[in-house]
Amino acid sequence: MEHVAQSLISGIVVGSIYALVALGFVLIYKSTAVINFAQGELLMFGAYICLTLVTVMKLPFIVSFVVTLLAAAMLGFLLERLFLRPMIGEPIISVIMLTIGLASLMQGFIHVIWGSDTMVFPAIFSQEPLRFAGIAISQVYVYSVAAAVICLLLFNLYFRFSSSGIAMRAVANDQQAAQAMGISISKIFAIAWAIAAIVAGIGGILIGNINGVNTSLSSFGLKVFPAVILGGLDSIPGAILGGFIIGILEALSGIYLDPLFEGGTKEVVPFIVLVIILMIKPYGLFGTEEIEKI
Amino acid sequence: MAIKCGVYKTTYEEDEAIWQTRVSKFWIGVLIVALLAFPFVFQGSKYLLHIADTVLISIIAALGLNLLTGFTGQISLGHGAFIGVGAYASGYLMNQFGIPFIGCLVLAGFITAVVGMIFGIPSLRLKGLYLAIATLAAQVILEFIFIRSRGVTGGSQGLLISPASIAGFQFDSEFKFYFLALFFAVLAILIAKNIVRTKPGRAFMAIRDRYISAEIIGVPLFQYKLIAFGISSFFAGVSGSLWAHYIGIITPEHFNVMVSIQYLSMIIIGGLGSIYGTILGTIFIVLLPEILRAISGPLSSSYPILIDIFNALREGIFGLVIILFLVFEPDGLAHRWKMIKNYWKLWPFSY
Amino acid sequence: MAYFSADNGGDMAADTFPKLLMERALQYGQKKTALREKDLGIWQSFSWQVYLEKVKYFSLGLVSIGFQHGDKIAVIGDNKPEWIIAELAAQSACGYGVGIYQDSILKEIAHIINHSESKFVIAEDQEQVDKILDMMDDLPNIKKIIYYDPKGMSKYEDEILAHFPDIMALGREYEKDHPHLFERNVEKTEENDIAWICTTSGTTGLPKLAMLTHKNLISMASNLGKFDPKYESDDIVSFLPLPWVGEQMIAVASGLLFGMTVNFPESAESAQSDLREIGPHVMFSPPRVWENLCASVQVKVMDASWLKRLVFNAALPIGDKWSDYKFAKKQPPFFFKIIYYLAYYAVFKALKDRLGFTNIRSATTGGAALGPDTFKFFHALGISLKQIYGQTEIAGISCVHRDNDINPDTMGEPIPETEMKISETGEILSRSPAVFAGYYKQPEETAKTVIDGWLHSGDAGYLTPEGHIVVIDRIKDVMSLIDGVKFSPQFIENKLKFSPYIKEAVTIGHNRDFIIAMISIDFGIVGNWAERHRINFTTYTDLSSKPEVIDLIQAEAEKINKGLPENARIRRFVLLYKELDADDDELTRTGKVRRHYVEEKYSEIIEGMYAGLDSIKIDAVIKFQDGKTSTIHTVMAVRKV
Amino acid sequence: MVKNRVGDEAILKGEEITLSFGGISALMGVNFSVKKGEVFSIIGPNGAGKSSLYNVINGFYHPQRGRVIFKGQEITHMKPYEIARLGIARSFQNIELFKHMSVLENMMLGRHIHIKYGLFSSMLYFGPGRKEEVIHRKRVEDIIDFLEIEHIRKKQVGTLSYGLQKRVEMARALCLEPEILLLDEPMAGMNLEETEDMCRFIVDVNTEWGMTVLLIEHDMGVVMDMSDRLMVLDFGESIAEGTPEEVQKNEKVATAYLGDSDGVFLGR
Repeated sequence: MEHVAQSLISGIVVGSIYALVALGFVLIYKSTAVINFAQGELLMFGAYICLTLVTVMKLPFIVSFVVTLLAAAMLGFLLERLFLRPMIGEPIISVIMLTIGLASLMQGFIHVIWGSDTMVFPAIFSQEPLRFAGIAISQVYVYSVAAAVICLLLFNLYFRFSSSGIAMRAVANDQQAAQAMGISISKIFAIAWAIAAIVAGIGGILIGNINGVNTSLSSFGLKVFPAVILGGLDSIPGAILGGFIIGILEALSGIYLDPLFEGGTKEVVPFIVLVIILMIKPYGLFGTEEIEKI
Repeated sequence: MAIKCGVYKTTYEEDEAIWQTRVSKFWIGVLIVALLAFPFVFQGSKYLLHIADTVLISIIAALGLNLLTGFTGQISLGHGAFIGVGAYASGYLMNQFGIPFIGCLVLAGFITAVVGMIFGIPSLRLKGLYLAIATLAAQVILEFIFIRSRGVTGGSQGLLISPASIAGFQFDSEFKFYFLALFFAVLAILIAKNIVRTKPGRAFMAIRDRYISAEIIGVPLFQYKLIAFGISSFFAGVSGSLWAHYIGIITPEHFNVMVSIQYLSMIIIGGLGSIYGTILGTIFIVLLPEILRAISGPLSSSYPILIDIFNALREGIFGLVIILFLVFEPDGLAHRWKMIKNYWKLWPFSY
Repeated sequence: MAYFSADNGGDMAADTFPKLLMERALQYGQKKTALREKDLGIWQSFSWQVYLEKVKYFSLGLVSIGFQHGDKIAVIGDNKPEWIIAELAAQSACGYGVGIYQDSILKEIAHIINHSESKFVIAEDQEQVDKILDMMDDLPNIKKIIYYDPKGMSKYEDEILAHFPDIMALGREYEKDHPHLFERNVEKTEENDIAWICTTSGTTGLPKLAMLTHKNLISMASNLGKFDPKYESDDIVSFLPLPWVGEQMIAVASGLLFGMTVNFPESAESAQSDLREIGPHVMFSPPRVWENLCASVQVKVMDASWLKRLVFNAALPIGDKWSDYKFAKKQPPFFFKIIYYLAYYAVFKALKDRLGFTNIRSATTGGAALGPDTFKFFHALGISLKQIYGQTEIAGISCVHRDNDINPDTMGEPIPETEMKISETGEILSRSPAVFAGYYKQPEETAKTVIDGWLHSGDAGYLTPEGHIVVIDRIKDVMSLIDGVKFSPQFIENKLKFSPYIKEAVTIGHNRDFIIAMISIDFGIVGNWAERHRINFTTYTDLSSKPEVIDLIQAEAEKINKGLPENARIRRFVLLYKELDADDDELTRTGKVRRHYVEEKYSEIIEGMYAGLDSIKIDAVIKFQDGKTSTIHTVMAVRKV
Repeated sequence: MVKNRVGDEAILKGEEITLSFGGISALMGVNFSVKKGEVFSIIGPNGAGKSSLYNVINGFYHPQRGRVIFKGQEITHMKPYEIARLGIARSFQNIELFKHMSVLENMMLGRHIHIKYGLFSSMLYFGPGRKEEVIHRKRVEDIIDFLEIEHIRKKQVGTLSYGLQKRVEMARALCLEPEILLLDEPMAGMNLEETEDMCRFIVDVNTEWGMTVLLIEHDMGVVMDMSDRLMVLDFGESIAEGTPEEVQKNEKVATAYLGDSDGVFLGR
């Protein structure tokens, strides 16, 4: 039983990181209608930058954290300006392909700079586990979930109250109307990419603290798909919920299904669930249905 | 502007012909002769022949993907896995039941078509990106099956498959296999071309461009989407079968998501909705890593420590090339070729 | 038959069109295509055998509904096989007929039908049938109106209407009771019978009907063929109005005589691209067609990318020089030949293909004089364009350029069996077997035109020492300024019209101090130019009054003036507020300017220009096609050149 | 005019059709009946539900209440492609052509329901496939000839002028050889000459081919001239149905359009 609870907890932790990455993903989709296959690479980038700042530059973690976020924002900004902007008006599939190309480019780039070995963060959080109702939880888990939840709350507030957040929601709802209101679409696009890179970066730092940093981190990019589809591609709360659900689902399948299938079901179960959900609700749990008009 | 002065059609058959002028027929003839001569000229180079074989086998699968994605507008991220289904099916049928190669090939096509159609069912309700992700799910699920169902696929150890043979003749070298692959590639090209210029092809494009009006003029959407998935997967299955018998041993990594992505890049770089572009795109994507290897090869042999870096660089450059292509040639090589042709066709005018 | 081309077997006795048709059908049968029509998207072909059968049954059908020897038909409609089938069918029944321009005004149509006493009208479609039905009260002779495009006709129940194939079906029935009637009828046709009537513009405004015999037309085609050979393997595209004598010369007479394949385009809109599909070997067109082609090339080059423009502009002078060598009958130096062939393969060959002239061997122009610059242009492309001179009254031709003797300033030399001389008054006279049988029911007009067998052309001209005819202008059109300087307005106008921006020009100056020009711009091309230069405009009138446009034309006029004698240059011009239009009687149906009418109509403007005004205010009434009118108020600027 | 053009039986009937989107009513209990062979117009101000009615007839929208009956068969809940096969074709207010295809390809798509060969002969392009392509091409060419669009048959639809696109759209609908043709503002945005051509085509389709025509059109002159009968829709309700003369005299119609800013609604 304790084993189950442990797994569930780590599922929630991973789920919170999925939720973060999914948030960035949905943000980009909502405001620019682009599916970003490089979301995992953005996460990996954040993890490596932060790691380098902490281990090589010997900066305090908090400082590294902030600098990483700045760097991630810059990167998101740059990617949008350099690569995505020229693709406006091209077919969806070309834009998807472009983000796949970006993923490949970043993979190669990161690989060249940092190599392929796994690196670990120095112990930043206390190794002493916390105990709740008899279940030991490592502190880094608690901080991760807390950080993730704080981020999600912050971004929620940002969208609700800040002017650029509101503008972003307006663009997501109706580009033309937003433009007519004097909102600069290209600025919103850039902000969306910057935020997406920031949240992915945070996710990367958190997961890096838990699992160490290597190039397989980019697989988180793939995992985000079941999460966002589950929630509905254009729903931020949906994405967050979807992230948690997928995290927990993975944990559960690890416990109950792996023994039956010689392991590895974690990878596939979320996708099976995804297909089932889509067959029942084609626009996910919270996605908006397009009304067809002629 | 129509083809050429002095070309007039007296029947509808002539008007619908693929090659309309004697000049274009002549060049097709030259091309066929060149393709047949190729392996004799480069008989000494197993490497070149291997690349040629890879291109020919890949063209078949890429055509299938373009029929589905480029012509029907249904994005698929699971094509690599469908190729795998064909490869495993063909290998299994031959190993277990001793079915002759041609039988395996055709059956592999049909089995893959059925699998493809099953995964195409969500297309009834899903559109655009949602569908794309559903096909990604197909990729992940099938990959899982490849690894886990060891009894059929040999799992990650791989499956040994005997070479293709027809009436006792073994296609067991790059040289011999070339002709087999060429035959099927040409057949696939002709079939694909015929499909797109007749009833089903028109229905596909109608669904891609405006599915609502397509349905209102009498095209049953679901039926045709399924047909598109079926045909596309059939092509993938045949390609997979050829690949399996060519390479001799297949493992799940041969059919992972990267393969799906490679096939997508072939049709995008070649030109969505263009048979001709599919061929160009396939050649390009197959050759690109080879060229990068040719460049990095000598360097890495002088600096062995850097091998790892060069590998990573290759991956990065692959991504960069795709990006540059999409930004500067978004309509693909076929479009560029058409522009060049038009330039001369209209010369010295511009319209 | 002396006038028979040797190529086609000199001893054959076919001296009328129906006999020629039978002979060709015997000769080629099903093996060779006689007519080709683009219909329903493809070129539907008829062999000579089928052609003959169609003519036969339509002819018998006509007879069965009352067509008698000497009866006439009137044909009005687009160029389609039925048009010439009807023509030959009437001839085969020992009758003849007249073609009517589709865009003729109703009064003209009624006049032609009544004056020719046509019993049957062959009308293409609903549009033409409606015209005739509307005038039925004024057309007492008509027995039947036969249409060949049935679209929209099912709701008509008038007994007088019949569908073309139904008449042919009647003919088939009629043959059962009257076997060999057709052959006997054809046997009865004689070379001096009237074959067809071509209309020519008359002085009173109503057209005159010129009667041409079989002998006229066949001898003309045969003699022209001696200078400008045609072969049975040749294709021609019939897209010019068949009532015009030129189209009768080539599409009907030469087609039958030489066994060429005649191709009919699908519709007027697609004529240009259909012509390109066929790629004819022989083409005869009025200057307007060649000028339009030339202008379209210039426009398209203007819109092409800079590299294409550069290459074209580099090649053109080489081509012009090549033409100069050719006109001067000099061998170009070897080195220049190489340069020309480079230019040819780089540009001209492609241009020929784009225009549809890849196969062209015989290219001729006639009906009016073609500007030397246009001439040069086509020779630069390697198209040996030749001038034909003649009148309807001499079956269209009396002289032509010979292949190695082309001089754009002359009309060439008389074809075989043709004599030409200059009268004491300077008028060009000609005599040949092709001189017509007279105007229908107008003997006094005939007597004025043909005197002692000599056809009086009404053109002023002279003979060069080489024996070429040079036409100055219509006798009544040659003008002199008040100081006695003679000038030909047509010459100046042709120069002006070579500019792609200028559609039509009228020059005036007879008994005046200097020459002025009224110019109408080409709306399409100038509009295009204006768009590219970001000049806003609404209507033709508005565009014509833009200072930038006037500047543009002024530059063109200045260029042209440099090529004119010092004392006969254009001194002033205005841009007209409307295009000259045949519907307003300003042009003839073949597109020639009706000078006197125009001079009268625009007298206010002309006087204003001579009075030295800087601008002239206009309040004019414009009539639209649908009969509505509107008044135009505009101010036209007068420019000095 | 050909006698007995209009039959007595109703070929298409609507009974109490009610349609709403998220609480907004587009159609409220609309009844109508179209006789075989007639030209039946539907008029009314923008937003009156005219196009929605078309969408219901061809199965794109399914009404919440009411029935659509075509030749005695209820088609209310059929799919659009099934209804197309039964013999109802339409054109759209906003052109719905396949812009990247040629006029010919668009029209061949209109033949889709009539082309019968299977996938196999399509792949190899031989035998029945090849023969049928030619047969249907011929049919398409007849319609091209009928609508006088020969010169654009191989042009990409997207490059054509608005008026020509409208004509091509009608051509594509005719390719279905429907029994009923629904035309949605076929003359919108056309100049005088194009409008006259289009009127002529509609009259010919109706008289020569005996096709029943439903017409939505704002040009009252055209509507009053061409229609055998018409129906007036106002805010989703049918307020009048009858011959042009009857409708012009109808008081309800007069009231509904009294405030009409055009003022010319019923004037010729």
